[in-house]
Amino acid sequence: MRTPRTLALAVGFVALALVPVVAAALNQPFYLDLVRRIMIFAIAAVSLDLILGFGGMVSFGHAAYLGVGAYAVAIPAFYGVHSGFVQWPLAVGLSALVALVIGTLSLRTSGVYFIMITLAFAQMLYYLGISINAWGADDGMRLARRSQFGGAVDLGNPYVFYYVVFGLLVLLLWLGHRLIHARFGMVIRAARSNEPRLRAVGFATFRYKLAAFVLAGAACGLAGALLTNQTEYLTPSYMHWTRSGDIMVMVILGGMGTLFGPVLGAIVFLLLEDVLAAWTVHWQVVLGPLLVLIVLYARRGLWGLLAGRG
Amino acid sequence: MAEPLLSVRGLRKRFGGLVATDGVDLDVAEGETLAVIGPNGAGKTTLIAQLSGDLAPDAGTIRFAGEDVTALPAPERSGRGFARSFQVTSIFREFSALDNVALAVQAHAGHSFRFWRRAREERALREPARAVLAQVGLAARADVEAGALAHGEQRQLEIAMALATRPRLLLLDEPVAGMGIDESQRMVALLRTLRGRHTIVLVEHDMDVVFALADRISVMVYGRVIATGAPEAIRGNAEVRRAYLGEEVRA
Amino acid sequence: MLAVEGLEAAYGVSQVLFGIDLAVEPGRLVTLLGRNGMGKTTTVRAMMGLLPVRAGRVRFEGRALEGLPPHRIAQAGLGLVPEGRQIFPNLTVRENLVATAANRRGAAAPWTVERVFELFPHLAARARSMGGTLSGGEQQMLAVGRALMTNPLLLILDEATEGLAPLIRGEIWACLERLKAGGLSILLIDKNVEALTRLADHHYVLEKGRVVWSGTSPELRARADVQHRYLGV
Amino acid sequence: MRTLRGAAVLALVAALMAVQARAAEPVKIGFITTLSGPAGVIGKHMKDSVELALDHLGRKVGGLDTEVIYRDDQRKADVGKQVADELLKKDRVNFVAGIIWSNVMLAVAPTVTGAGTLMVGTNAGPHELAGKMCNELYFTTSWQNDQTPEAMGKHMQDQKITDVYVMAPNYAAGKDMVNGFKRYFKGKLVDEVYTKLGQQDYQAEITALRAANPKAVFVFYPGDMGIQFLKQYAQAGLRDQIPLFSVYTVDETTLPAVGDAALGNFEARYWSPDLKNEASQKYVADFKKKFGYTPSYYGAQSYDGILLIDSAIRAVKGDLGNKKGMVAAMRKADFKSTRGKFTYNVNHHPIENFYLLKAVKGASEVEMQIQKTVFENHKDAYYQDCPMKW
Amino acid sequence: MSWLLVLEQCLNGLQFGVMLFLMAAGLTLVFGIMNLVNLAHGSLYMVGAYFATAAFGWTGSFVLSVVFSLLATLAVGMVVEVVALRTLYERDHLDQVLATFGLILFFNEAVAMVWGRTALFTTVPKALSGHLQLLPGLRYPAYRAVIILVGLAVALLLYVVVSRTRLGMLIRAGASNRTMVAALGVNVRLLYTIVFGVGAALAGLGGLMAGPIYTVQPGMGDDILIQVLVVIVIGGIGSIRGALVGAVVVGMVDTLGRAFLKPMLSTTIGPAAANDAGPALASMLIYILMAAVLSFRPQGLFPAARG
Repeated sequence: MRTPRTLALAVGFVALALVPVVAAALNQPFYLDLVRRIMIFAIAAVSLDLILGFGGMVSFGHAAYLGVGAYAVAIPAFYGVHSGFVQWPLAVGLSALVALVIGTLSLRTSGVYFIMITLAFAQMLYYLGISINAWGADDGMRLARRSQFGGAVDLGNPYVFYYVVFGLLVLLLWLGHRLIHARFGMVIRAARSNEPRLRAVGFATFRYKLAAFVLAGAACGLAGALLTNQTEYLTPSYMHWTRSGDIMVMVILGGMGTLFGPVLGAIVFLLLEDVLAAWTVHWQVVLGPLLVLIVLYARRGLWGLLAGRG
Repeated sequence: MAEPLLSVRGLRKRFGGLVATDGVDLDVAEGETLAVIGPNGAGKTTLIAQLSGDLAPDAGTIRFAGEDVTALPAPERSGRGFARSFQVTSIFREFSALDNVALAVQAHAGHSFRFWRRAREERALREPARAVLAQVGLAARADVEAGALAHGEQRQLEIAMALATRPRLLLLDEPVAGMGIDESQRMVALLRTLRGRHTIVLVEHDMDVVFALADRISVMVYGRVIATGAPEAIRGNAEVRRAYLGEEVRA
Repeated sequence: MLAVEGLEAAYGVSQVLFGIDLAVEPGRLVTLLGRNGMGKTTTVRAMMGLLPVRAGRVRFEGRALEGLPPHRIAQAGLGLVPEGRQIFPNLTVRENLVATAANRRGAAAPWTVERVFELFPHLAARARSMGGTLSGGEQQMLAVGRALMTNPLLLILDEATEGLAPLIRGEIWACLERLKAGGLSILLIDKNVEALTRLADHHYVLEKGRVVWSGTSPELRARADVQHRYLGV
Repeated sequence: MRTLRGAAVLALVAALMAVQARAAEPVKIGFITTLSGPAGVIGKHMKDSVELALDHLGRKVGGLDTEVIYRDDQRKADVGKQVADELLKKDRVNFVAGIIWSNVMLAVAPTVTGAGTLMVGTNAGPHELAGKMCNELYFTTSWQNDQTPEAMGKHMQDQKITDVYVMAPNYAAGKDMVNGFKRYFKGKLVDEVYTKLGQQDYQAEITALRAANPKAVFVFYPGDMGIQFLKQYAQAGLRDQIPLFSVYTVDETTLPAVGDAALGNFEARYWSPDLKNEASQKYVADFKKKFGYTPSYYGAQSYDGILLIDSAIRAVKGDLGNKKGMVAAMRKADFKSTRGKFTYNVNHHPIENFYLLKAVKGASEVEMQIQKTVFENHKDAYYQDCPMKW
Repeated sequence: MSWLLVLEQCLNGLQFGVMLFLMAAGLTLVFGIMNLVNLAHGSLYMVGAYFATAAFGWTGSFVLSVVFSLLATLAVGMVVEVVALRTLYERDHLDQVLATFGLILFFNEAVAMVWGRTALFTTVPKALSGHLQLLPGLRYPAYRAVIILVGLAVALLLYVVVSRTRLGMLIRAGASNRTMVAALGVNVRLLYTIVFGVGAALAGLGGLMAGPIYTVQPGMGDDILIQVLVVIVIGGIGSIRGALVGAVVVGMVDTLGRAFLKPMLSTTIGPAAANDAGPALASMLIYILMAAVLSFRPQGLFPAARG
C-alpha cells in the first residue's frame, strides 16, 4: 500500500521540479505559468486540508485568506512599498489575525452552522473589498511590480518565481507533515475523530482547533500573496464564495486528510477546468455531475485511489 | 469517614418535561467503589455526564477534594483527576490502540503546542501508554487500529485511556455493556485490580458485576437516590426491590 | 402468527443474537425475559427491520418479514412500543396518536383517539400537552396508544414498565390484560417475573443472545432456579 | 491492480497536460472574452462579430491564413491573465484582442504588451490605460470609460436639466461613471446613491428616489443589474414621470429582456445599429442574416478590432515581425469602421462622435434610435497623462 | 424623512422578506427532516423562473404558466432527490455541500444550453401592473403587494399544514425521530421525496414570482441562495417559524439598511464619507447580523427540536 503512494510522490515531486527544464527544452514557457498557478492553489488547498481533512473543520470561507494575503501585497505596493520582506510577512500575519477573529467566533458553533458562518465571514470581507474605493474596489489593483527581495531573488524571472513557489509548496508540505505527526497534530486529528473523548481525557479542544484554524489561514494568506504576484493583479473576487468552493473541491477531489492529495486535486481540477473550457463553453455541465460522482463514489479522492484501497 | 473525595449535593438536571436528576446527593470516600444502579431512564448516565463536566447541572454543587468544581468544564476536571468511560464506546477509531492511550498521556504531559517532534517517537508518551495497555491486557494489540479491535477490547481500551490520565476518580458508565461472558469476566477481573487504588463511581446494570466490585451501592429511580448502602443491605431492601423491580411486596 | 427461527444479528462487528427461536400464537400474551444487555431489545429491533438480520427467518401471518424495510414490517401488522418510549417530543399528545395512525387491514372497530383516551384516562387530560412535557408514565401510555392507533395484529412492548412507579405499572398491566381479552396478540419484554406470570401465557428467557429457557407461566413459577439464575437482582 | 489504478491517475494527469500542447501556425489572434456564465451573452456578441469580420475578409486577415483562438476568462482577472499567458507563450499569437471587463484588462494588457505583442482592446476602457499606463503596443477600438457618461453629462447640461438623481453600483466603474458625468454636468444633484454590486431588487432605492422627487435620473447599471433596474423603474410607474438617462445600461444584449420597460430611456453611445454609414449598415445587415439577432456595440467594436488588425498587417505586407510598422499603420485608423471615420488620439484611444439614443418602439420590438450628436470628435480626459515613447 | 416613506420601505423589506421566506421554508424543511444541506436550492428557484417564463411564452396565460411551473419544479425536485440526493442523507454535511455545489454548476449550465445565456424577457401580468392606493400618499405596486400576500398566505398555509395536518405531524415527528416514524409504518423515503418536492415547488414559486421583476438568467439563484442561507442560520436551521422570522428580519435589515443607513451616517460623519461607508456597510449588514446572532445564540433564534 505504501509503495504506489511513495512512488507517485517521488515521481510527482521530480516532475514538478523538472517542469521548468522541460518547458525550456520544449520552448513552452507557458507551462511554467500554468503549473506555478496550480501550485499556488495547491498551497491554498493544502492549508485548507489542515483544518478540513485533519481537523474536521468544514470552513466554507477559506478564500477569504487568499484575499487578505493578496491585499497585504497589493496595498503596500500601491503605496510604493515593494519589498517582499514587508509584504509577505504582512500577508501571513494579517491572514493569521483575520483567521483568529473569524475562528474565535466561528468555532463556538459546529456542524452546518460552522459551514455557514465561515461562509458569511468570507462574504463580508468580499463586500468590504469591493467597497473600498481607495484600493480599487471591485476593479482591484494592478501590482506594478512583483515583490522585491533584493538582488538574489527576482520574481520577475519566471524560473526563479517558479522555484520559489515550488520551494514554498514543498516547505509547506514538509512542515505540514511534521505538524500532523507532532503532538499538536495528534490533538487536532483526534478532535476530528472524537471531540467529546478528547475533552474527557483532558484537552481543552477549542484552543487547539483555533490554533490550527489560524495556521491554516496564515498559510492560505501566503498563497494569496503568491497569487497576486502570479497575476500581478489583485481583485476582491479572490474572496468570492465560489472560490472557497473551488478550493474545497480541490481538497476533496485529491483526498481529504492526506496532505499530498490536495496538491493532486489542485492539479487535476485546474487542468480539467482548462481542458473542458477549451473543449466546450458548456464545460460546467460536465464538471458539475463529475463532482457529484466523485462525492458519491470516490470518497477518498484521487490520492485514495493511488493507495488502491477501495 | 474522613471528608469524602467527591461530594455531590442537590444535583438537578431537567430536559423539557423530564427530570433526569432530581436533587442527587452522593458522597464517595477516597479509595471507595460506589456503584449506582437503577432502571433505564433513571438518570444514571446524566449523573455521570454532570460529574465529568460534559453537562452543566441546572442546580446543585459538586465538590472534589474540598474544592467546588461545579462550574469547571470537562478538560479542567480531567486535569484535577477526573476520568471517565462512556456508555457507548468512545475511542479514536482511526488511531492505533497505543495512539489512543498515548493521547491520554499527552493530555497530562504539558501543553500540546508542539509542532515538530513526532509524537509517535516520544518515549515520554509511548512508554507510559504501553504500560497502561499492558495493565489492561492489550499489550499485544498496541498497533491495531482501535476501530478494528473486538468490542470487548475497545471497552478495555476505554479503561486504559481513563487510567492513562492518572486519575483520582474514575467514572465508569456501564463498562461491560454489550460484552460476551468471557469478555465481561475479563473486564471484571481488570476492574477488581483497580479497586482501592482508585476512587470509582460505577454505573452498571449487570448485578453480578455490581456485587463483585461495589463497596457501596446507590439506587437511583426517577432521578433520585432512594437508597445507599452496603451490597447486602441493598439486596435485602424491600423498598429497593419494589422500586427497582416493581414487585409488590408480598405480605 | 409470529414465528422467529434462528435469528442472528449484530451491531457492527460484535454479534449480539446467536439464533433466537420464538413464536406467538394469536390472542396470546408472550414475554421475552432476561436481564439488561441479554439481547431482548436487539431481538425486537431485528424483527422490526431496524437492524439488519444476519441469518434466520421472521414469519408473520405466513409472510416473510426479514429484509423488508421497517415501514413495510409495521404495515404488516406489528405495532411497536419501543424501549425508552420514544414519543415525539415536539408533537402534542393527540398529534402523537394521530400522526402515524392507520387502519390498513380495515379493522371493523378501529382505534380512535377517544378509545385510547378511554383506555388511558390520564392522557385525555393532557391531550394538548407537548409529548416532551409528559411524565414517564404518561409517555409510556402514549407510546402504547400510539402503537394501537396503527391497528396492529401484534403489539410489541419493549420494557413498557421500566422505571415507572408501581401504581402506573399496575395500570399498564391492567390495560394489557384488557387488550388481550379483546383478542390482541402481545409480545412483552420485561423483567418483572412476578406480575408477568399472572398475565402471560408463555415465556422465553434470554441469556447472552440465546433463548435459554421457555415455557408456560405455571412452569416458570415452578422454576425458582431459572428465575434466580437469569432474572434475579 | 493497485499499481494499475495509480498508473491510471497519473495517466489522466499526463493526458490533460498533453491536450494542452498543440502545434503552431501562421497569423494567430487570441481573442479573450467571457463565454461562460451569465455574461457569456456579451462574449457571444463579440465572438460572432469576429467571425463575421473574418467572413468579410475571406477568412484571411491581412491577406494571411488566419487562426483566431477564443478563450474564456470566466470574468476573473487571474483566469484572464492565465489564458493570456497561454495565448502568448503556448499558442504564440501575434495579436491579443477582446476583453470585456476593466479589471481583466488591467491584468492582461501589461502582460501582453510586456511580451512585445500587440493588444487590441474591444471593450474595456479603464482610465489607467488611457493615461499613465498607456503603451505603444496597446490600442482600443472602443472608448475610454468616462467618455460615454461625459456625453450624457454634456447633453443634460445642454438641456439645462437640473435636480438630477444619480445611481450606480458601488464599485470602481460605478464611481468612474459618476465622475465622468459630473465632469460635464454642472447642475444640481439631488443625491448620489451607490447600490450593492449585483443587487437584484431596487425597490427600496426606487422608493427613496420617488420620495426625493428629482427632475431627472441618471444611472449606470450594466448587464443584468440594468435589466432589473429598468423593469422595476417602469413597474414603479416612474418611466412616465421622471425621465431616465443612462449609460451602458440599455443595449442590444439587454433589450430582449427589458422589453417595453426601456421605452423612452435615453442612452449615450458612440454607435448604434441605426448609424447611417456603409460599413455599419453592411455589418448590421450581414450580422442579422448570419446570426438572426441584432448586434450590439460590443459586436461592432470587436468587428472593428479585426479590421484594425487587418489594416496593420496589410500595411507591413504580412511582415508580422515589424511591430513598429504595424503600430504606425494602426495609428492611422485606416479601415472602414462601423462608426464611420475616426482618428486615434496619442494614447491610442479613438477620437470619435457620441450620440444621444432613445429607446423607441420599432417594427417588432424596442430598439435604440439615434436622436442627435452630442460630441463630435470627442477626446478622453486622460490622454495628456500618456507618456508614449514612440 | 416622512412616516409614509418609512412605512413604504418597511413594505419593501417585508416583500423581500417573504421572497426569502419562500426559499428558506423549503431549505429549512429539507434540512430539518432530512438533515441535508442543499446548496442547489437556488437552482430550483431559477428553474421555477425559467419554467414559468417558457410556459408563459407557449400559453400566453399567466395562470397556466404558474401552474405549469409549480408542477414542473415539483417534478424536477423529486427527480433530483431520487437520482442524486437520496444517497447523501447518511453522508456528512461536507459531502452534501460539495455534491450540491456540483448540482449548481450543472443547473446553471443546463438552463444556458436550453434557453441560452441571454436573459429572458418576462413581464408582470397586465392585471397586476398597476398600483394600489394603500393610504393617502402611499401607492404601492400591485404586483409586489401580491407577492407579499402570496408569501404571507404560503406562510399561513405552511403553518396550517405543519401544525394541523397529518403530513405536518409526520414532518415534525420525522425531524425528531425518523426511525420511530418508520417503525410505525410510515414510508419515510417517500415522505422525504414528497417534502423535497414541496420545498422545490416553494423555491419554484419564489422564482416564478421573481421572474417578472428580476432577471431570468443562468445563475440567478446563486446570489439569493447565500442570503437564504443567512436567513435559515439566523432563524435556526430546521424551524419554519425561524425561517419566517429570519426572512422578515433579514429582508427588513437589508432593505432599511440600504434605504436609511447612508442618510443616517451622513448626519454623523458627513455626506462624503457616508457615500463611501454607507453602501459598503449596507451590503455587509446581513452578514454582520448573522455573525452577531450566532455569537449569542450558536443554534440560531429558534433551534429546531432534534432527536
